[in-house]
Amino acid sequence: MTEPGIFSLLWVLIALPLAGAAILLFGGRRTDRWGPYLGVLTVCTSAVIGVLMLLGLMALPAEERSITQTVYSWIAVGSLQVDFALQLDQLSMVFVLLITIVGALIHIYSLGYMAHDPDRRKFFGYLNLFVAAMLLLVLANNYLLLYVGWEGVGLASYLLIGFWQYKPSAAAAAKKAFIINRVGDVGLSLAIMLIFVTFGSVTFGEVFGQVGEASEGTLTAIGLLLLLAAAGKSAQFPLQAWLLDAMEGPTPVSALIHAATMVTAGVYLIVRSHVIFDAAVWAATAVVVVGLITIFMGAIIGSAKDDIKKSLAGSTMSQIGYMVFAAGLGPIGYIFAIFHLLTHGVFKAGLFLGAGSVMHGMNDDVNMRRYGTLKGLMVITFVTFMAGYLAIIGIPPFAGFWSKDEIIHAAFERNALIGVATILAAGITGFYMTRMIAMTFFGKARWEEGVHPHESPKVMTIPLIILAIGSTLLGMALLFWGNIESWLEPVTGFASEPTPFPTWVYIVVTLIVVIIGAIIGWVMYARRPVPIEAPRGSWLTRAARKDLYGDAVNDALVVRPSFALSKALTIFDARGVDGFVNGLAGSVGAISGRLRRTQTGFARSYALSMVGGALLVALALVLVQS
Amino acid sequence: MNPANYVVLAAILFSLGAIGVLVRRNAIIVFMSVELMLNAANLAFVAFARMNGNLDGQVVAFFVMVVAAAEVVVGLAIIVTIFRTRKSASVDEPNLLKY
Amino acid sequence: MEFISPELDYAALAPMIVVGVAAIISVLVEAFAPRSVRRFLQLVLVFTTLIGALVLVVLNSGMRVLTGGQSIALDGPAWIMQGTILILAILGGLLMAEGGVDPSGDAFAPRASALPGSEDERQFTIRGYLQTEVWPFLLFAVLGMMLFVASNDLLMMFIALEVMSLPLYLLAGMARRRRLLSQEAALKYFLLGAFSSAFFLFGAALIYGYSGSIAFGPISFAITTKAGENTLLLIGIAMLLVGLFFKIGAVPFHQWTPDVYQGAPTPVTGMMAATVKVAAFGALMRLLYVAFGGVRWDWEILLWIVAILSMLVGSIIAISQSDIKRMLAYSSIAQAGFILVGVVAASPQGLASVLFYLIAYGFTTIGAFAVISLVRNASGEATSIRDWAGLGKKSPLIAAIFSVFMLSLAGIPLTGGFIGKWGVFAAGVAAGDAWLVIVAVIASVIAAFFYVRVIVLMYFADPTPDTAAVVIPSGFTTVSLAAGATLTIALGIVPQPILDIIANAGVFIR
Amino acid sequence: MLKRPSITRGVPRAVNVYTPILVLGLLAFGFAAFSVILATFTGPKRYNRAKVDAYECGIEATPQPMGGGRFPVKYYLTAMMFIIFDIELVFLYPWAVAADQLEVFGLVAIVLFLVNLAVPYIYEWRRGGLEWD
Repeated sequence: MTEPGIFSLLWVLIALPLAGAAILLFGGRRTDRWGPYLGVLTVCTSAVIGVLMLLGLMALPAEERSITQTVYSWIAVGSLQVDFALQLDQLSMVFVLLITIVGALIHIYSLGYMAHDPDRRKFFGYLNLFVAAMLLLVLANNYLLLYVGWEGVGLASYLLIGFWQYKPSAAAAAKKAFIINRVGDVGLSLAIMLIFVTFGSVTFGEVFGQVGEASEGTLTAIGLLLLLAAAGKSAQFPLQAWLLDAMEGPTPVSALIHAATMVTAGVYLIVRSHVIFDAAVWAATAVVVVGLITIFMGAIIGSAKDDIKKSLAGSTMSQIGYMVFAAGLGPIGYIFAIFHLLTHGVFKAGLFLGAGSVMHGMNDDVNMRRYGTLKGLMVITFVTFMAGYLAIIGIPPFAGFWSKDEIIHAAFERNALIGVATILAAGITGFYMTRMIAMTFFGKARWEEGVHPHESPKVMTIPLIILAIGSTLLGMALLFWGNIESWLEPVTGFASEPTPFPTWVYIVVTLIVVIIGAIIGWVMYARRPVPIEAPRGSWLTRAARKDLYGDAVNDALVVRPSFALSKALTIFDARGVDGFVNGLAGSVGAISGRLRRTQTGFARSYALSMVGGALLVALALVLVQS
Repeated sequence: MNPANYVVLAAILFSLGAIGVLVRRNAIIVFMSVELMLNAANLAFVAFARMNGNLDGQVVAFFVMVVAAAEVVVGLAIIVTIFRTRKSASVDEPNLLKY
Repeated sequence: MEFISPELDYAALAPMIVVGVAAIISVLVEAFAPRSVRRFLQLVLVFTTLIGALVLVVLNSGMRVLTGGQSIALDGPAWIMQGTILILAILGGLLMAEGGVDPSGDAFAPRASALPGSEDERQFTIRGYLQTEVWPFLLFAVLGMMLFVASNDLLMMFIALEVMSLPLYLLAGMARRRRLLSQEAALKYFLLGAFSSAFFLFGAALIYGYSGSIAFGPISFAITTKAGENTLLLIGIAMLLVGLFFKIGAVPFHQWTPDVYQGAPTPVTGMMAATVKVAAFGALMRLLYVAFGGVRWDWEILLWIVAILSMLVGSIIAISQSDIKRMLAYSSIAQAGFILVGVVAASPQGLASVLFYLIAYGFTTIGAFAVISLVRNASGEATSIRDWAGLGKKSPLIAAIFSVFMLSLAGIPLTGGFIGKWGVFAAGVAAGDAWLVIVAVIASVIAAFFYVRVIVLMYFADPTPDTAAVVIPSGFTTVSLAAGATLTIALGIVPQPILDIIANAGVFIR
Repeated sequence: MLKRPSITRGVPRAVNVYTPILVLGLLAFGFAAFSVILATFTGPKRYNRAKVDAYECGIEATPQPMGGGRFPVKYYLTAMMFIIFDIELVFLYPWAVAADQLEVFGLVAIVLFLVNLAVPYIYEWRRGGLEWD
């Protein structure tokens, strides 16, 4: 529990990027020249400290691998005692490494990608801010502090989605992300309140210590609220609508925030609170269902989008679906949820940066129907992208294979039906990822005229290479050398249940399905010529292009009824937020519009309402008198 | 006679004052009604002082009179200003601030 | 019958005596000083007085005394609230002293008595007259507030109420620009205020009738000892509460708030919004806890209702507002609801959390109105939210500061507002009002919409031709703005020092 | 010292003597609301200046020069001064009654009070509130 040696630097981990953000954002123009490099430096330093801490942690015996550092006593009023305290254990450790290392690589990449942007100083400031907030989120030792980080990463992500404000679509996307996330945040704040009501504390240790005393009903309620929060941050059904629009942001942002780290905060929240979910079966089941639905929604959307980033976003939804799903399976799944989260963080970041590199060469065109046969022109990008591709569809020995295979196996341990479902989803993954590379790197050139594809500069390709290596080896490294299972077990617990067939059967079946999917994709998009104008396609394709009517449904259910009324809200704000956001806000705005008419402006009517209130008060008192 | 009756009378006066505030349109009359309410309170204080057999109520009455006087001055000042601006003492006419 | 002269603890009363004497002196300044030096003299007098009083409060803060025949209680909470009121009054006074923002002088009419738009007014404006009477008003109002939070019997409380309110009624009507709105605000504020204080007084009469005393101690004694029949008591409490609910702007006694906030001169609105909330909540809690603690179960349900109404009505109506001052007015109604959650708790923790909330809210509010007084266009302050579009690009610093205030009001982490909200909610939870707290959380989310909407508009919308410009203020506003912003953030990151002070203050003495 | 009479003399415990007050309040509110509403629906809407005058006798309480020229505030000033200085003096009576018992303290208190009373008077005088024309 003490903080020997390196661990006394725990707070520095967060302080560095925070200081970077402060300097960059308040430093003004004078930091324009060296600012970005400072941003990179802070995160890299944090990464180094992180690695040192990993070594320090490995040196300790397993049961002592949880270090708490109380920075200062934050709030202490009556029964609410909250310290500004950081907790480093095996779970936080892996997140710290993911955030700092992937973060560092993406910072470096951005040096090249944003080279020509006038506001790059601000951009790096926001990125640093995000890293700081995310680290706070995973290092907090109580829910309230976690909430601070939670809001912080949200804030950073809105700022970055809307970074190119001159694009109306970007501003709208930022607003949409913000408001949908508010819904999730309600879940979190209510959950924390409920936790505080039930356990009289918000510190992880104390809460989990006394879960046994709480009624299952309460725990289920807490679990569901936490799930709502997770769904908001991790773009899970039914709060998934914002992630696809979030691709309006610069590509490094999509890679760092909307693929590798922030969107996995929901998974972290669930795994961190696993004690609660273990005790609340129904909540856990809900998690599984939500995960499963999202796996398929994401996969289908990913199969239909022609915008390379949105297609990747769909796949991100689907992959996070896998993690949430695994987290819902209980002790048999927690570890693999985190395992997949790590591998996915690396290879998906690689894929996004690869896509960014392609766009960089194609004058920022995102339409895959305008790509084609780039494999010869962008060799490094192509090779690294292939590594990510093989990783995500789960071909051994690439990273994704190990983690996804474990989740599928865990699914079968629970129930054959959901197991089969996950295998099918894996097949769809194979299909849409093959489609992506086929349209991008193979087939014929379908470029706009005046586009001269070229390889990106070193500063961009080096991170790609590093991430590609990661996508190739990380799985094996974690599993065999780092034996992640025994590493995480003290935190998450681990269980295994017998399955009808030996493990290799599942592996083979999965591989066969995936390869079938891949072949279909290849035949459809590499052999046949790809039309430049998207064909009408099947009903499913059309539905998927519209994000499976995610917005449309909300629209029909909520917006239409209160459409006219929602004007009240958006009087001065023509670019209203679409989806249920308008609906939600609109219906409130409607009530608001009605209520404000009660403010007639006549002093006497005010007096009347006061007298009415007075009598109300008097009656209330006299009637309820005890 | 039973001082409780005075309390009832005070209540009646208070209610009359309240009604006045609600139904009259002229600021000065509205204001007079408020003063009536204050004086109703005074009456109640004095009556209760009698019932409770101590002087607190009467002391309060003195203070209330004085405070009421101060209130009259401030109130008249405001009403006169409005009256000069709008050429009318109706409390319904100043109605720019609403919703 | 013999009379005994009350014993007065002059040391403990010193802060109030100082302010009172200074107020009278400043009236004499108005009487004798030539016009040219009045403003200067008044400013010196006012700020030295307020700072001096603040120092005295700090020196006294160890005392726990009942003085003036139990009519004044100077205990920990009283000192904290008096200190807060004084600091907020200093910041508000700085806003009122600002003379560099409006091309034609300060925020007040050259002669409140001159007809708007008349030849006289034009002349006065040209000659650059200033209505320096605002300074005595400020001092008297502050005196009233200090007395209000310390008053320990109903008479003292009523007097304090009036001493606090009367100057504010007048200040509300003195705006230099938009005189019609300003005067209307003054009239409404005055009529309704007088109406509410009449209720307060009659309630006091009934309580006196029930308990045979106007002092809180004997009242609570009577409540605990008297058996049976207590309708008189309950009606009395109800009518007293009407008066206080009016002052804190709780639904359904809130309707004056938007009109007055919008109509009054912005510096006055800021000062009033911050200080009166503190004073009124202080009085409310002392009354409920010290005098009526015995019938807690009777008034608790009532506060539940009022709190829920205030939170919901305030947050919901605020969404559809298009004038920023009105929006903040409705927000203040909602905030009153949130604070009531802590009051309902009726526990030392509740008291502490409410005090913290009031402090955080006060600084944030003053800062917010300071910003509003700077965002101007040709016709004076640009209070229409539409005109704030794209402010983030035109003057990033001010926009950033205002965003901080909005986030604090919305209760986003690392601002004072967040700690305050969690404090009162936690207190409510600890007192077993979980459902009330859940409603509060939902209401605070609704509220987040309109606070953030302003931020979104400032940053994610492009400047329009009629986007307002930010005037560079003189030192006065700058200081109070800086103080507001710094404290708002500091209270969010390191609230503990304040929380400790509050904790040491303990509870009301009886 | 008169002995304290019981509030509830001769009233059965069942009915509470103060319910009438509450009922009365209800009646007042009801009547007010009723009449206001009724008036808005039925009453003829023929407003003229006389209707909104302080005293609805048709004669303007205060003559209005057209075009918002200067306006005789003197009456009001005088009235206000009278109210203040007349009513404040009410405090002299209780002091006079008990003067001998509250020896010095009382004297000092009343003197302070008179001084305070003098301040607004001086202000009024210096600001020309006392000049009739």
